[in-house]
This record gives sequence, structure tokens and C-alpha cells, in this order.
Amino acid sequence: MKDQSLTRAKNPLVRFAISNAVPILFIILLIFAVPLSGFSSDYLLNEIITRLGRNSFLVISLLIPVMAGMGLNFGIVLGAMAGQIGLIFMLDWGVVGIPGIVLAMLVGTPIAILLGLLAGTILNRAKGREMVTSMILGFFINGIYQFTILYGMGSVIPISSNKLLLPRGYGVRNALDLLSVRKVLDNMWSIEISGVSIPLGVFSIIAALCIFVFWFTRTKLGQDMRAVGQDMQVAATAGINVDRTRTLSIIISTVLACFGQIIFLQNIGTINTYNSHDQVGTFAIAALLIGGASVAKATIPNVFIGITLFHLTFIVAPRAGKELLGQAQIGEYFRVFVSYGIIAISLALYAWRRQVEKETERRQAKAAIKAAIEDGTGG
Amino acid sequence: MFESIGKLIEKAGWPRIIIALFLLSMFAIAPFVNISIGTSISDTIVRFAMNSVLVLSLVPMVQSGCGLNFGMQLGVIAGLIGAVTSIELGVTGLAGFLTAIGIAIPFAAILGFFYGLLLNRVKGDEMVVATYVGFSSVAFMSMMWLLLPYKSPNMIWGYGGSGLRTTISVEGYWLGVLNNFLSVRIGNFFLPTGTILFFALIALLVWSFFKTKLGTAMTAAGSNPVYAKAAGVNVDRMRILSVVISTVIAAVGILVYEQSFGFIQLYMAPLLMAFPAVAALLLGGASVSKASMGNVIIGAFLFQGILTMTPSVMNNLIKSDMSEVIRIIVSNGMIVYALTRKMKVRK
Amino acid sequence: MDEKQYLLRMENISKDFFGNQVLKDVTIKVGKGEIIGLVGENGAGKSTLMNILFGLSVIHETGGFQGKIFLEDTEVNFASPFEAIEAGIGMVHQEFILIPGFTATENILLNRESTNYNVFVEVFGERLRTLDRVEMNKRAVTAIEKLEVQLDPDMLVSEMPVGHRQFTEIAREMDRKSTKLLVLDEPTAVLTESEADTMLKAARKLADRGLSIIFITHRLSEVLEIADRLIVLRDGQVVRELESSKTTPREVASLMVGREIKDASSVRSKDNEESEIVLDIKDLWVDMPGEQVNGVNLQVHKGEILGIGGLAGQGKLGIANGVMGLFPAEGEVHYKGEILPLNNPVSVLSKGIAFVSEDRRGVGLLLDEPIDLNIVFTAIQIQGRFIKNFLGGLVKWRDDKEISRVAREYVESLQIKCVSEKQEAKELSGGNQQKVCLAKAFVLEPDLLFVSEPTRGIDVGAKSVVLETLRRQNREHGTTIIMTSSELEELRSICDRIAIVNEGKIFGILPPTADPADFGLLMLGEQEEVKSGV
Amino acid sequence: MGREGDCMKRNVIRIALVVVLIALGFGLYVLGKEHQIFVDNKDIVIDGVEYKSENTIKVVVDNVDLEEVKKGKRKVAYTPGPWHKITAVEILPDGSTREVERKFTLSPSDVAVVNLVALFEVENGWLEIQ
Repeated sequence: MKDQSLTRAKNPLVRFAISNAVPILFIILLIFAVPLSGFSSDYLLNEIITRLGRNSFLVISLLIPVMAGMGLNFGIVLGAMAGQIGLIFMLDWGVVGIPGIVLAMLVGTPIAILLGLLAGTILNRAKGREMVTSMILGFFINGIYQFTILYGMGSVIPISSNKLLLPRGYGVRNALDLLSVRKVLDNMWSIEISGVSIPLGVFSIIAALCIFVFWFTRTKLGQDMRAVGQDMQVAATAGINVDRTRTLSIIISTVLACFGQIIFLQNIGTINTYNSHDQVGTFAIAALLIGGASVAKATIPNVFIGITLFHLTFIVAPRAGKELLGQAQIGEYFRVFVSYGIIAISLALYAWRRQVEKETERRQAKAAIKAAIEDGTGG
Repeated sequence: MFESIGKLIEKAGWPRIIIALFLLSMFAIAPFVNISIGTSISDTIVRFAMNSVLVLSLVPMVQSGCGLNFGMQLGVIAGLIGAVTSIELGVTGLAGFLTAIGIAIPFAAILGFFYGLLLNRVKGDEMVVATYVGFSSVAFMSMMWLLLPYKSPNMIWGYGGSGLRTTISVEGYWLGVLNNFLSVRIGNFFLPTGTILFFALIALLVWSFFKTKLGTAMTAAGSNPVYAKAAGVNVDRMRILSVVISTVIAAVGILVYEQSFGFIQLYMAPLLMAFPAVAALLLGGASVSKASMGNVIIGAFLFQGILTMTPSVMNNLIKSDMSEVIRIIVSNGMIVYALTRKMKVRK
Repeated sequence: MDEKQYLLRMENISKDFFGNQVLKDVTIKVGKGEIIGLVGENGAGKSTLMNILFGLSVIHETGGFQGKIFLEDTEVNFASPFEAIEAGIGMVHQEFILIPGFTATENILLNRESTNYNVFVEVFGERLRTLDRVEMNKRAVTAIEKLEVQLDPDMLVSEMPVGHRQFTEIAREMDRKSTKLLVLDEPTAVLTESEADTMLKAARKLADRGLSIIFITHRLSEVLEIADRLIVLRDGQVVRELESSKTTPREVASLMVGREIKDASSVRSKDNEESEIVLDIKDLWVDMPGEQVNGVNLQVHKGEILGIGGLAGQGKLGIANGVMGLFPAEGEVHYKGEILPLNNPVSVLSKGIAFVSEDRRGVGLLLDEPIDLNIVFTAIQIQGRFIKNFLGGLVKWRDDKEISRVAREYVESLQIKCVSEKQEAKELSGGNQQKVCLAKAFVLEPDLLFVSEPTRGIDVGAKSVVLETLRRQNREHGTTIIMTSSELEELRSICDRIAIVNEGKIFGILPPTADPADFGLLMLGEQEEVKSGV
Repeated sequence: MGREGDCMKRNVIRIALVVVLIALGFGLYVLGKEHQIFVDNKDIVIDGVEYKSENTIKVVVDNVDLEEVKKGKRKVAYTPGPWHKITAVEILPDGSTREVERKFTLSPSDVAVVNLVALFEVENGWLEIQ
């Protein structure tokens, strides 16, 4: 119903083009940029596969709040922070390998649930502007996170490993090495096909998550979330606890983001204690939007298409910038510009479209009444 | 008695009281940890003066109902263009500063106009769209700083010979042109009279604008758009006008900031510029839909006071610099608080 | 009918909102399988009665009610609508309570879906049960079959014609096994004629199956056709119970409206028929949500007070809003012989036409601003008054002194109760806010004044001040007034002529002295029955 | 009637699940805890008998190949979990080799020191836990 005016376009090709304008635009952009960059297709394929494994989980964590009508959850950084806290404890306890990763997730989960509960409660007080609130809330909790890590850890919260602590005796170092768990999930089960290594382990985890999301939409709770997402008032009249449903969607999203960040970091191999989570929300959201999602509708295909296009842009932009303008730095800025710009454009288009739709609806309703009355007087 | 205190608290809001008490306690502790109150106050005033115009720039948009201008970076960018261009032209002193303003204003007005058009299309979602418009414009300008053909050796990278530096000193051009005008210096105490006067002038202009027919219409458009429409006010036009004014003042604001700070910061530096200013305004008692000159002055003072006092006091107390973390918590906490407060007119 | 057979008895129900009596000793009884028509003007108490039945929180928060409710001879007092639904009372609202992106099935079973067990339920609770789509479909089809209508269970509500949405709503009540009583609140208001027919037939069939129905409607012919008995409410009391086979629309209408004018002297004898036509509205269409205007023709004479009456939602409010340019309008309006551009508030206002909106808080006032600014704002914007020049015209500021002075004048003359003219408008009571709105219009010194619902929600004292002020403005300044009101009595006490709007059109114009029944008939759309020539 | 029972049952299940998760956490801690295993090719005295370090020994601890540990040297292996296996191959002066493989278990906080000379010579005493 949200995309009504679009689906009314007569030509199916035009309709397809309009509703997928963003991905198509990026494909065109890449058609020019990829040859310019001069990367080999093997390299690109390898990179894309790595990045799909690395980012999918985080991007999928955005889907459920969209379903519940809370827009794009910039608050997944909360989950990312919870994941990082889990990893810090894992490092401190000296647990390595897959048990380490799972342990980090176990530790991160309750933190993510609490943060999700907080975020959900706050967003329920800011209905209608969830996105801006979740974004600022992310900044705010980032402050609390930094406070905890920088002053609490090693003083109040027991952290014993000197490898983690700053020389002054409390506070966690800036960069932490994740060598002990680096790529353990990726290497758990991976095959190589003509020079392209495919981390089947991670992909099967992602597949399991996709199945979960799919299954979830078919549960009572999933149905309730869809109802709440479309019309809170009607859902409340039917006896659905709207606030609780919304909070649950945020909690699920936060917990998934916590897992997602752990998967992401085990692939990268290091944590920037104070920065790794900063851009998680922005990049995940930009990727999802480039995949053709909107504030009100996001699907699993959007996730994979989006990550592929977004990261392909990310990889080739610096090199293409260098070839084109002689400065790799331009490409760096270009990709930042793309991620912010795409969010700005998508949000603006969405808000605009909603206004236009309201207007069209009004006009159509009026035309219908007019016609009905004229029929009545004529007959 | 208790009732009136309760009322006062309700009116001021808990966060504001906590922060004011926090600041007071900082000033109270300061002498015990060997920090001179005079220096502290002087620092606070200098920072207040340099930030005040930026905070002020938010007011027109709040008043016209466009919400908090998280896209302030647009104005900042216009200001930066003015700044680097005036240095490129080699104009120094007050003339240089005025040149920068003169160049910045038309840019700001044009950017503001289109920004206003956009915001009119996304009513209800202004703030989140504005944030990302601001972010992406900063990233876009980062590319431009590399590409634009500026030549002054004071500004471009030493090697390579093209592209502006990340930080450009304004020393020798217009460092402190306002700060030092009629300034008072008694020992450690420094009063940047010129900057304060300049802020007062702009504040007076904005205040008097809101006393005119047009300004009154703008307030009404923000306060109740339907009422304004019923009284024959073109609400959309008022909103665009307010965005243009906000953007222009922000452009001037960043120049005031730079003449005091001493450097022009390019590339990603302006990215988060809007948030402290917004937080300061909210701290001063403004809401998402209403702001006054009083809010600007109180807010900028409280906010800068905390930023100045916490590092020095905390440093002496626990030998560690917590100012960054406190800044993050206070500014974003303030914004979250304001966003979750119930709005009266909104449906 | 035997006492035992009543399904629902509401006995001696009384209710007041803060001393304002809205229901007085109302008793209604609904038999099994019986259709009861509940008719009455807006404000007669129908909705309050239903709110009491459903146990809405509004009722509990305002001190409950007196009287007793028996459902199948057990006394009940529902704490919330959910309890009422549980007990077997279903409600179908006038505006649809449906989720547009859901199918008919999903809406019919909203929050009552059939589910299957899975192991996650043990950990995360009942809400993780999976939906049983097959079973859901079966249930939806069964519910639809009970109505005997054509409705595709897999169609999205957003793609349905309006009638089907209504059926979906009713089917939802039918899916509940326990539903014994169905309340239909103006179910045909948004339907086309053929849809309404199907709807009525469906209702009849449900009644034949033993379901009791309370049918609230303004369409008199419908209710006479379908209901077994009619209950007419007026001013919170049951005026009469009628067998629908033994009555006429005229009788019902006169019972509904049925008041003789108490103060005959207030009816004015002034004859404006010959005076010039100041406003000529031709084929006006206004898109005002809920108050659609569909082609109104109306002529207003200079110096008269013209009343516009009609039931809520029929479009009477749309006329003023459309002419003033507040809602998109089409048509031709001449003012003093000149064409009045539509959709352009400035030009209308600057021609000397003023408007007091029915939506005081939403449209009429700047709640966060002081009284004085509220009063003069339009005058500043439109007429450039209250502006003072400084520095030889370089700076033009509001003349705050003059503004205060004028505001004080109005505060005094309209008896606005406030601390000072600087008090914020939101702090005033409804009546005083209304007076501020009037002052805002008067300060423009209008030749033509639209006033909508000037006395809605204000106390008796303020009411008479407001009406007296309007009368004085008309008499002393010769202002032509077009007053829209839901209160017929009020219109009859002040107006020279009264136009009645129904379904977005003027159904007739009557003198205030006309037979009350005629007003009632016009309001209900029974034009043919009216005797005193229209 | 079943509702309360269900509720009860569910709470039990939930509490059990939390307990299981905590246990799992502990299990993972034991399983994944990384140990430092020092490997010494040094002289050692056990029960009054002195064993001399004479040859280079190749050592593999679990999957970590420490390669050659020269006479009088110490190397360290990092390897997770409670169960460990050490394989040592001593290269005798004549070029021939002798091999020994032994298993040992560690608790989470243990740091182990294995004396390679003793590993070849005695049943107990080659492993020291700190």
C-alpha cells in the first residue's frame, strides 16, 4: 500500500525501474567504475564474498524493526557495543577459537537485551521520529560505553589482562588484537573454487539467520509486528500490546546486531575499542537502502544485493578516483559521501513520496465521490 | 514553598538542573584543586563567545517549525568557502574577515534555499533528513577541497601542490579580529569584547526580525501552521526563509568561531558540528519547537562552561581527561531528552 | 415480549460529564434476534450510551455511570472494551478499524489467529507460535459465509472497495463464536447505495440467525426498513419507542428534533429577502476530510444571519472552510459581485471576510502565544495594522503597546476571563478561548463573517455571551454572518434563515419558525416529506 | 486449569535454559581457555636422579609445531582446551630418532611446563603445573 502510486504505473518495465531506481543507479555507476579501477574479477569476487560474510548478519538485523514500522534502526550500534564488550571479556579470560566466539556472544547477549529494552522504551516515547532518536541514542550510549570502558574497566569491572589495559592500570587500550579468534568462523568450513575461497561456515550461519527471519514473519509475534508497523491504533484496538511489540522488535534487532558485530570483528581481526562500532549503523543502513529497501519495506534480497553493490562501490571508488582524478583520497571521500548521501536521498524520497501519496489518495477519493454522485443524479 | 520548587523544576526540566548543579559544583571545587576561577570564567566566556553565533543560527528554524537544524553543516560549509576564499585573495585583518562573510553569505543563501525546498517536501521527518544532508554535504565538500583550484601556499599541501590542508591557520589574516577588538585583559582574565558585541549585534538583528510582521508570521507558522494558513501566511515560504536565515547565520557563526579558534578546519572536521550547538540550545531551555535568545545565551554558557571546567577540574581530581566522554554524554543525552518529550501540537 | 427473552437490558442509565447531564434515566431492551434502531441528533447521547455499554475508559475516568446493565439476565459492568467483546458484544465502527496491508483473512482474525505449537513457545512464550494459514482461511471463509456476501478472503484491504471493507469488519465480529449482540455505528455512511443494500440484507440475515443488532444511523429510510423497533433519543432521554412498521419518517424526525422555540421574541422579523446578495456560492466542492462538500449552491443576503445546520459529517463545516481557502475547493464564489478566488486565504481575508473556525485549538489559536498576539495576528498579516515605523520606516516592528490596548478592549467588551492580555491562550477555558477567536475576527472589521460551531464545548454563561456578541455585531456593524452549528435550537434562536446540509449538499432552507419536524426531515435526507415549502 | 501448569512448566524450562546457558558458558570457558605450555629442553632432577639435556628435540604440542628445541632452550606453545597431546622427536647424535607421545589435561587457569628430557625418561614428573 505504501508503494501504491508506483505500482500504478502502466508499463511494467517502468514500474520495475521506478521501484528499483536506487540499485539500478548503482549498477550503472559500477559499470563505469569497475573497469576504471582495473581490479581483476577474481580479486573483486573474493572481496565481495568476504564482505558478504562479514556484513550480512549486521544488515539483516535491521529487517525486524522495519517490519514493526520503526524505520531504520540506527540503534544497532548499541548491539555492536554489546558485542564488543563480549569480545573484551573473552580476550581477558583468554578464551580462544570458536568457544571464544560463542562465549563472547553469550556474554554480549544479556547486555544487548538490556540496551535493546532501553532503546525500545525510549523509542516508544518518540513515536514518529524513531530514526533520529535512535541515531542520537546511539551517540549517547556511545558516551556511556566509552565511560564504562575507559574508566570502569580495570577499576570497577574486573579486567586483569595487562595486554588489554592501558598502562595507567584501568581503561581498555585503543586497539585490541583478535588474533586468537581471527577468522575462526570463516575457516571453520571453507572451500575454494578456482581461487575464490568461500567461507561456508559463516554463510551457513547467515542462511540459518535468514531462515529464522523468514520463520519469524510467520509467527504470531511477527504478524503482530506487521500489524503494529502498518497501523498502531488498529493493532491496539485489536488488543495487541503495541509498545511491548515495538520494544521486542528493537531487542531482537539489538541482539542480532551484537552477534553481527562479533562475526564482523572476527573477520577483521582487530577491535578499535572506541571506533569500531561508530559506523556500523550508517554502513549497514546505506547497504540496505542501496539494495532497494525503503523505510517501510526491507527484504532479505535487499540485504544481499545491497551489500554487494555498496561494497563493490567501496572497493573500487578509491582506485577509480585515483585513475580518474589522480587522487585516491577523493575515492575515500566519495565512498563516505555515497553512504551518507544514499541515506539522505532515500529518507527524503520516502518522506516526499508519502506526502505525494496522501495528496493522490485525497484526489482519488474525491473523484470517486463525484462520480458516484453524478451517477446517482444522472440515473 | 515546595510546590513552587516543584514547579520550577518542572519548568526547567531535570537535565538542565542537574547540569547547572554539576557546573556549579565544578566552580566550587575548582579553588581546592588549584584552578583559578578567573581563568576558568575567562575561558568559559571566550568559548561562549566563539560558539554563540552557531547556537543562535538554530533559532529561526526552530521558530518556524523546521525543528532542530541537524543540517547546520551546510551553513558551516558556506562559511568555510568564504574563509578559504578570503585567504586565497590575501585580504587581511577586519577586511579579510568581512570579505569572508561577504563571500559566505550568498553561498549560504543559495544552499539554504535548496535545503529549505527539500525540508518542505519531508515535513515531519525534517530532522533525520537534515542530519544526513549535513553529513553528505561535508563528505561532498571534502572532495571539493581536494579539487578546487586554490593556490595560496599557506593553504595547500606542501607536497603535491594541490588540495587544501586539513587545518589552515588564520594567523596573519584575521586571527582574533573580533576577539581583540576592545578586549579587556586583566592578568589571566581575558574578555573578548568584540566577539561578544558581534554576537549581541546578530542576536539583536534576529530578535528584532521576530518583532516584524514577517518574523511574527514565521513564529506563527512554527507554532501552529494551520492557524498561520488561516491568517493568510504562506507557511512553506516562511519555512524556506527561516532555513535560509539559519544557514546564513551558521556561515557567519563558523567564521566567528575560526577567528577565535585560529584555524580553519576542513574535510571531515565539521561533520558533527551541529550536535554540540543543538545540545547547547536545548540545554538553554529551548524545545524542539520553541527557542528564544535567552535559551541561546544560557545554553551556550552552560554548555561551554561544562566543556571548559570538566577537563581542568577532572584532570586535577582523577588525573585523567574525561571531557570528551562527558561532552558526548551531556550533548547527546540532552538531545535524546528533548526528542522524547511530548510535543504539544504534533498529532 | 416476555421479560426473560431480552438479551440486553440497560436500565435507568444516567451519566454526567462534570455536571453536564448527557444521559438521563435511559432504559433500552434488546430481544434475541431483534434489530433495534437507535436514532437521535448529534449529542443526543447515542455514543455515550454505547461507550457505557462497552466500558470505555472515558466513562470510568469521568466517574462511571448510574444504572444497571444486564446481559442475558446477569448484571455486567465492563472495565474495558475487551471484556465487552469477551462477553459477546461486537462493535462495527463508522471509520474502519482495519490494517490496509493485510488481507481480509488477516484482518478478520487480527490478534485471534489460529496458531500451531512449536518448541520455541516453551522459552519465548505464546507469541512465537506459528500461524496456521490453512485453518485461518477456513475460519475466515466460515465467517464470511455467515454474512452471505461476496468477499475474497485473500484480497488486501487497501485494494478493496469500501463496501468490502465494511463486510470485513462485520466478518471479524462473526468469527467470534460468542458474539450475541452487534452494534453497528452508522455502517452505511460511507457505502454506495447498492453496497448499503447488501449490507442491510446481511444484517437481516444475521438477525434471523438469532443475533441481536443495535443499529445506529442517520439514514431514516434504512432504519425503518430494517429495524424491528426504533428508539429515539433526544437530549439524553428516550423520547419514544416505536414499532418501525407503525411509524413514518415525519414522526421520527419530529421526535428527534422536537423542540418548540422557547424564546419566540428572538426570532427576528427583519426581511432581508429584498436586500442585495452579498455572497453567491455556485457548485462548491470542498475536500475536507469527514466534512466533504459536494456541490453546494447558496446565496447570502446582505445583513442577514444565515444558519447552516445538519448532522455531523454531512459537510456543513466544509462550506466555510472551503470558501476561506483552508481546504482544497472547487466551484464559483462571487462576493459583492466579484469572483472570489478559492484556495487562497489571503485574498479572501483581504476582501473583508473573516472566519471563526470550529477547531478552536487546532486552527483558531496559537496556544503558546499570548492573547493579544492571537487577537491581532491576522490583522497584522492581512491589513498591515499594528505596525510601527522606526528609523524613518527602515525598521517596522509590531506596535506592542497598541496591540495590548486593543486586546484589553476586547478582553473587556467580550468579558474574557484572564489574568492579563499577556496570558498564553492555552491557559484559558474553552469559552474564553472562543471569545478570543471572536475578537480575532472582529478586529478585522469584517463585512462578512463565517462562524462555525461558536458554542461547542463551552459553558452556558459563555454561550449566551457569544451569541449576544454575534447578534450585536450583526446589528451594530451590519456584518453579514454565516453561522454553522450542530445545535438547531441555537440556530433557530439567532438566524434569519437556516440552510440544512445533508450528504454534502443543501437540502433546503427554512425560516427559523418552520416546523421542527421539517428540520429533522431535511437533516435526515427525507426531502420529499417536508411540508412547509423549501 | 492447564494455564497455570503451563506457566509453571515454562518457568522451569526457562530457568533450566538459563542454567544450561551459564553452564555452556563455563564449558566454553574450559574448552576455549588458552594455555601457555612451556617446553624445556633442559637438565632436570627428578627423585634425586638427574637427567641431562643433550640433543635437539622436535616438538609438536596439539597442532602447534614448535619445530626444533635446541639443547638448553625453552619454547612456548599457546593452545586452548583442557586436553593436550605432546609429541617429541629426539634427534640422536647418530642421526637416528626416537619418538614419544603423551597426553595430559589442564584446568582453566593452569600454565604448564613440560620437560622434554624427562618426557623421554620417566612416567611422572615431566609435567609441572604453575
